[in-house]
Amino acid sequence: MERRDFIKISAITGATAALDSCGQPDVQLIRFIPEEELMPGVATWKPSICTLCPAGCGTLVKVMDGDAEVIRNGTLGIMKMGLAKKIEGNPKHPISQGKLCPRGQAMLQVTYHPDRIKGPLKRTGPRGSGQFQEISWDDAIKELVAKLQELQAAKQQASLSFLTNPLRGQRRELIERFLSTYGAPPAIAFEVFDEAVLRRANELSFGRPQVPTYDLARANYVIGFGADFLGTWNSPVAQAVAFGKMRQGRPGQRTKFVMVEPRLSQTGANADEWIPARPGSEGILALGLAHVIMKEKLHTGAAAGRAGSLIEGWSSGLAAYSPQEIAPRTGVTAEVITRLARELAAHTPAVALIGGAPLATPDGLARALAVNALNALLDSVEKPGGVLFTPQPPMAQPQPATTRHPESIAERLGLLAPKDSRETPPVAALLLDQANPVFGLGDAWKIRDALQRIPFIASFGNFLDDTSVFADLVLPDHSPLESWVDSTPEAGAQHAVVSIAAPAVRPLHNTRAMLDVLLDVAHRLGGPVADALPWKTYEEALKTGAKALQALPGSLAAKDSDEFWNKLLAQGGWWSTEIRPAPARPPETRQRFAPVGAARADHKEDSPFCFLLCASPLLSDGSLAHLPWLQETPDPLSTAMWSSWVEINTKTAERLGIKQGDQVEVESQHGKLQAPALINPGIAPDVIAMPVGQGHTNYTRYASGRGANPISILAPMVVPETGSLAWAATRVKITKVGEGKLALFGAELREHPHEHR
Amino acid sequence: MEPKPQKKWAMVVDLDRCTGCEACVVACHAENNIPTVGAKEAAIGRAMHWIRVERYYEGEFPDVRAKFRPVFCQQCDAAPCEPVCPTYASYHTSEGLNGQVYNRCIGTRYCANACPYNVRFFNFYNPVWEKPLHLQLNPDVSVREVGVMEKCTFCVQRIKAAEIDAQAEKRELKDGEIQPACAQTCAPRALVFGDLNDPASEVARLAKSNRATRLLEELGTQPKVIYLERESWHDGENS
Amino acid sequence: MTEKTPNQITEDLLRPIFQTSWKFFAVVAFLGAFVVAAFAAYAYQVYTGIGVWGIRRPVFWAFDITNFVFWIGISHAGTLISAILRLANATWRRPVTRCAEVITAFALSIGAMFPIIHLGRPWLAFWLIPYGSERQIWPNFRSPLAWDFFAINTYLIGSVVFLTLPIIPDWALVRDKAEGWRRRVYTILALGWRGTPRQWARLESAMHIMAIAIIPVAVSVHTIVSWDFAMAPVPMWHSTIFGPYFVAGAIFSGIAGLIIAMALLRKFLHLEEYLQPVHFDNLGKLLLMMSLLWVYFVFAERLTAWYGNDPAEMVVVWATQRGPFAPLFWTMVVCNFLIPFPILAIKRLRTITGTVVASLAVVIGMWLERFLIIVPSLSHKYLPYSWGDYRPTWVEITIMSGTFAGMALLYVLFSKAVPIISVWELKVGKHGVGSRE
Amino acid sequence: MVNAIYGLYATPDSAQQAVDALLGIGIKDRHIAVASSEPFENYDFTRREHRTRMPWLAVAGGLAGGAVAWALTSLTQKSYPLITGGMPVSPWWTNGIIIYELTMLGAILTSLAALLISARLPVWGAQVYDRAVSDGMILVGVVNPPQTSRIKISEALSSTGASYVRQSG
Repeated sequence: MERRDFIKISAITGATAALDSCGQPDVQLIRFIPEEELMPGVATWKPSICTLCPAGCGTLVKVMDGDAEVIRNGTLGIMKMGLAKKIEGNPKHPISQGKLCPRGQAMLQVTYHPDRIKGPLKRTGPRGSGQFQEISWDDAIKELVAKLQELQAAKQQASLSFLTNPLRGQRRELIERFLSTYGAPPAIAFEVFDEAVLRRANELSFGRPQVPTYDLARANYVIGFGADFLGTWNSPVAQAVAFGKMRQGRPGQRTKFVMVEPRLSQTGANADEWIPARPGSEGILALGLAHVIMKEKLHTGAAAGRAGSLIEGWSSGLAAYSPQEIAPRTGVTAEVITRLARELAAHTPAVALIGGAPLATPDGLARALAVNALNALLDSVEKPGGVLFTPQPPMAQPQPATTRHPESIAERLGLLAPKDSRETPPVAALLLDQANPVFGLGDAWKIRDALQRIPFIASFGNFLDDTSVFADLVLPDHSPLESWVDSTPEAGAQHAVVSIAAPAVRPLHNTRAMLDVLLDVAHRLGGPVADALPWKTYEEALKTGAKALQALPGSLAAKDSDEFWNKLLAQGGWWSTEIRPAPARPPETRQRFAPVGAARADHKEDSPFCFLLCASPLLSDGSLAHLPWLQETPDPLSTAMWSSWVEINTKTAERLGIKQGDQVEVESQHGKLQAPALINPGIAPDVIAMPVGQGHTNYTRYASGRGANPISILAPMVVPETGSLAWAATRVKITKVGEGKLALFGAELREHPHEHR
Repeated sequence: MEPKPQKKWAMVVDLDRCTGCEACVVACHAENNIPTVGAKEAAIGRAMHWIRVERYYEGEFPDVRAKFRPVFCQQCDAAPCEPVCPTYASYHTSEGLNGQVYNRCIGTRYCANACPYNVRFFNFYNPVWEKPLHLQLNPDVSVREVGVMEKCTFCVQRIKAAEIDAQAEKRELKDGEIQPACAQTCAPRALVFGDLNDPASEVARLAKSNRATRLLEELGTQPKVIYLERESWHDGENS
Repeated sequence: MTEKTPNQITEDLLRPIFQTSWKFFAVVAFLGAFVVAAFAAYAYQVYTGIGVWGIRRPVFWAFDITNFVFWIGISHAGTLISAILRLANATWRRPVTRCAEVITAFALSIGAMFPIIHLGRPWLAFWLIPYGSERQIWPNFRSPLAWDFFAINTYLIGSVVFLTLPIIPDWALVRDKAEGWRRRVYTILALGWRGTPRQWARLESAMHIMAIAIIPVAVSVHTIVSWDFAMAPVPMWHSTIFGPYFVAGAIFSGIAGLIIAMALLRKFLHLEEYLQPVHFDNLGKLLLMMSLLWVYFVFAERLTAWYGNDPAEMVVVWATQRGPFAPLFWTMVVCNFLIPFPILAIKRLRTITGTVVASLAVVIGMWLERFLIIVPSLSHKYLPYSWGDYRPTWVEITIMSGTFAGMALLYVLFSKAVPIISVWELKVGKHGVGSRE
Repeated sequence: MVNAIYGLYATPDSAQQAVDALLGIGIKDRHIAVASSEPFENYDFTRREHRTRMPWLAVAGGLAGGAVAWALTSLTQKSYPLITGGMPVSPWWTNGIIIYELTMLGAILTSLAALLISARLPVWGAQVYDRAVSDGMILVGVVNPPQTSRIKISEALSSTGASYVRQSG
């Protein structure tokens, strides 16, 4: 052995021996030391925000120095820069409380994704061909400005449309200002699984147009109606933290959790009791429970007040909803209904959650109101262990006045005849910010054709997806880790939260923060737009907005605004336990609601199955299908990776002669798709379930052309009151078409398979 | 250095808290530079997940339940994987972990066969990170080449880091100071890590629970992962 | 047998060495092609990564180790048998011993290659060798693989010596018969053997000691191979029966291999006069006994598993007897018992053809047995969530076929260089160790 | 070719007579050379070679091999101590296996060595030999016969029925 090597080894091993110290004589060496045994590198943890879903978890980003290949003004070179290595929850943050969900953990790959757009692009090929050429930022912005000025000249500002994913906080403030001063209609926010119905219901019942926060940690009894609160629904991390406490957090006390849903979801799998009520009968069941409670006088205090009065026949004790009455309609026996009602009343504070599929049918609103009434009857509204509403600090804007639902998108895109008198000129220019309606709306909406008809489309997203591939101009945004981010969570915390974070790392590519670009454009346009947006940068705008917080009682004490600002950034945001929700003002309405049974919309005899979409716990609504980590992580229940599948009840499959892994065709009135069958003992015999997430036509090398998109065959239906996509109202038939290929990580369904053979 | 009891790292998994969300799985990939093998390889069973959440259905519709059980290297005291390795690639560290020295591994795959928990993973090809995904790699963890066996290390790099800090500050390690990536991100706190030899530690306390079991205990592998069985709700227990 | 004079014997047995027909080259070319293909496939595997095999989690061993155990098993015919027969002084052994011992030497070398072939990083195989290296680390002597290293090498060295010593006088014979380059070569090989009484005496006593030493070694080798499995807590592996079970199986397949080899030699080298029905008959009886022994072991193994009813083991039992592996399992039973038993038990059927048919069945059956011991257990290890399956790829199949071709090739080449039947021993056999009348 | 006189005999009996005759005319045992193409264990002219210590050598070699194995397995730790977290490194159970194998190897190799040495193999130098031996003839002769007795020797050889007698050197 070379003397030099020997010295090297003994040096390393010396250190190791020191580490291994206790009980081990120093002569004991580990040869060929694994690098884990070496000194760890130096890292700094920078506060940031997870922007992958509206929950707005506060994060810490582990940043370490490294060499990166970067292109700076045209030339490629190696650059020493801070690199994000790991993302963890920010322990101080009221929403994440130091934790993260799988999606948040994978956010790292958004920044370092090989198919990120590396600079501004101009379309060269035909629309949607994905053929672009790189151009300079200056040219790109000039082009956008020119287009906007052209519209101004033609007095057609109203024909500018801004399509984005849901906006909150300062980001939305700036965009809305830009649009209003420019003269364009407000931005259209689009997401597949939006919560408009729930907001509307809470507005009607409690006067709060807001997604609720559930105080699970202090509840003694929890009953969920389709609300996948441990998966992707609402504020999953905060809810999971609370779930841990409600299960084992309080010595000697363990909350019972009942889940009502036709397909055993990841959330349902954790329930103490699982009740596969008929799809759509959740509202009836809730009222059945209310009936028993009122009949047996199990409730304390006044009977639900306003929330109840919205329900038809409430005052008369819901006579129509006796257990015997509703048993056949819900598929739940009268005994069970009665027992549940008694348990609920006996274990207050008890809370009922509703979300997801039950709200995504044309009659969804009534179901939400029924559950609201039940909560009110249980006296758990805005009470510990019940339904709470996160106080909204000044920086958070009230919910947008504009509708934010598919119909309006359709209208704006000039597809359907306008529903109201407001005359909407056809869209002359469309600005896209991450929203992906081509993927998120059924083929029946003919979005692609609409996009083809729009003269000018500019996209800000940092990936080419099914929609932005239609853009003429691409002005790629930074990744969330590279840019200023802010969020004011609508739910998840019991007190007001404003998260603001500085860039954790320097930009890797030739990208620009979307809002900086917007400000730049505003200044170039001049006039009222420029006046309304005086700030040079988004950072500046945030800093100004944050001033409003300093006056309020909160988590930060500072003598001047700079100190306040620095403390705020160091902490990753501002939050206050002392801000109370504003007094609730429910709107007056004479309307009375009665939930109907299972969705019968467009029911045809040859479509015997209710088609249930489930948000993938990993790929969410499909917007995360481009991250390889999430693609390869097994789905919690099916354990499938990198693929789509169709879930069929065991008995049903036997009846149809379908075996695990067979390729099946799912056909609705509006289209058909194929995917391998997955036999699932935890799904109702008359329900076919499919995960949302795969089936992108164009979304990076990892997601493009993979699996099938169940949304594509949905009936073009909406919830009338809000216009949200009614994604749970489609019925389908299935037929076996041959051999399929499932990629499952888990082999057996059962822990003792031989007992089931 | 004054003599103190040997560390005995252990993990407690509370199955009544675990929601099966898979956050631990992704966190583990991020922390330990675990390669993604792609659709084709994953389909034939070569996906690498140092920690996996096993899902088992119970009963038939409508009385069906599903339960989750996170499984990762059990860091056995009497580990079947260790003695069978001809090159000491899998060895027992002084703190009771089942170490895996990648540089020593020649790929007999014997350890993986001997492991009753199937928690060892093999690099069938050289791992690939399409640029610039390689920038996300954690420099504290070595990247494994083709033909090498790998597995959960209890995030030994984090343990070492904490121990170094403690030594630098001339103090004892605090309970809960060390958190493997999986435990760190676990929202319902189903995963708790600590020193079993420290009677004051949370793991030591939880390990005494009447719900405590160990996986495949009957094989005599003496795992250092303690599972707290899921509870069932009985009326009146709370009032 | 019509009395042959010693010189006729010499002539017959040396003919293959002195006369070479085009057939020889044809056969060598044919077999060589497979061997080359196998090496090419292996090169591809080393270059690309062992992922080109079909192995996957949790089935990390499959064809590779199956072939390893199979070939080591085949190697148990030769040396072991001939050693036993030597000690028992069974005179009918004389024409048989050498072609048996050759099998051992070659099968063992082939089998011993697999632990290296199957490594994830074969270029580091030398780390198994115990020497104070710059890595400052010795092999782990607690690992059954380290035991393999010692056991196989001991058996290999022993067998080669055991095979070579009795060849020396025959090489001297060839030396004296040959001219030209052959004479020079064999002069060297013969080591200057003259056949003095002292040389003969020492040779005999050396062979005697070897015979005594090699038998326990042979037994230990396959016992240790079986411990590669028995030491691991895997359902149906972790069993005390494995040692004798494997040894019996090894001898079983070994004899079958020997019978096939002898039949081929008899046909192609025209040794009808020397390898006679009586030899096949005797070996046939031996094979019959081993077949019964094998059934006994399989029954004992299955019975204890079934009666003990350990859940993990029952899964494997059913997987083999009813489940996905059932076709292979029952084929094995047919090949190892239902075919050979009647053929070998009925004297009229125990002909040369009969024994060969039985042997072919046994070779197939025993290969399946090795496969069925390894794969079903690995694919059904305890936690059902992590069960898996296995499909071989063309790479594994090519490498495997290469080993069979390689065995045959080595055999052909050997019979070209060495009298495949020990001439002097045969002569001695003729007039009962030359006793004075 | 060394200086020698030898006769070639077709049968072991005549070879035996030849040897007896040579002894009869006072030729020293160690000067008589015999070579045959097969062993004749039951004849006096071979019997005197049968006593050997080879088995004991083999046993000794075995013990040596075992000792080496013991050293190898149990001294490794002391030479290169290794962290094994208190796990045993060289337990007797497993060492026994290796000791056993190397014991056997030792025995085999020593008896091989013993054979080669005691049988004086390999020899490349000249020695009394005749290719006729490979035709089944038995060679009986005298190495370096004293000039005085050459005649007597050849008579003794031919008289005992040698096919033919040759002088070499």
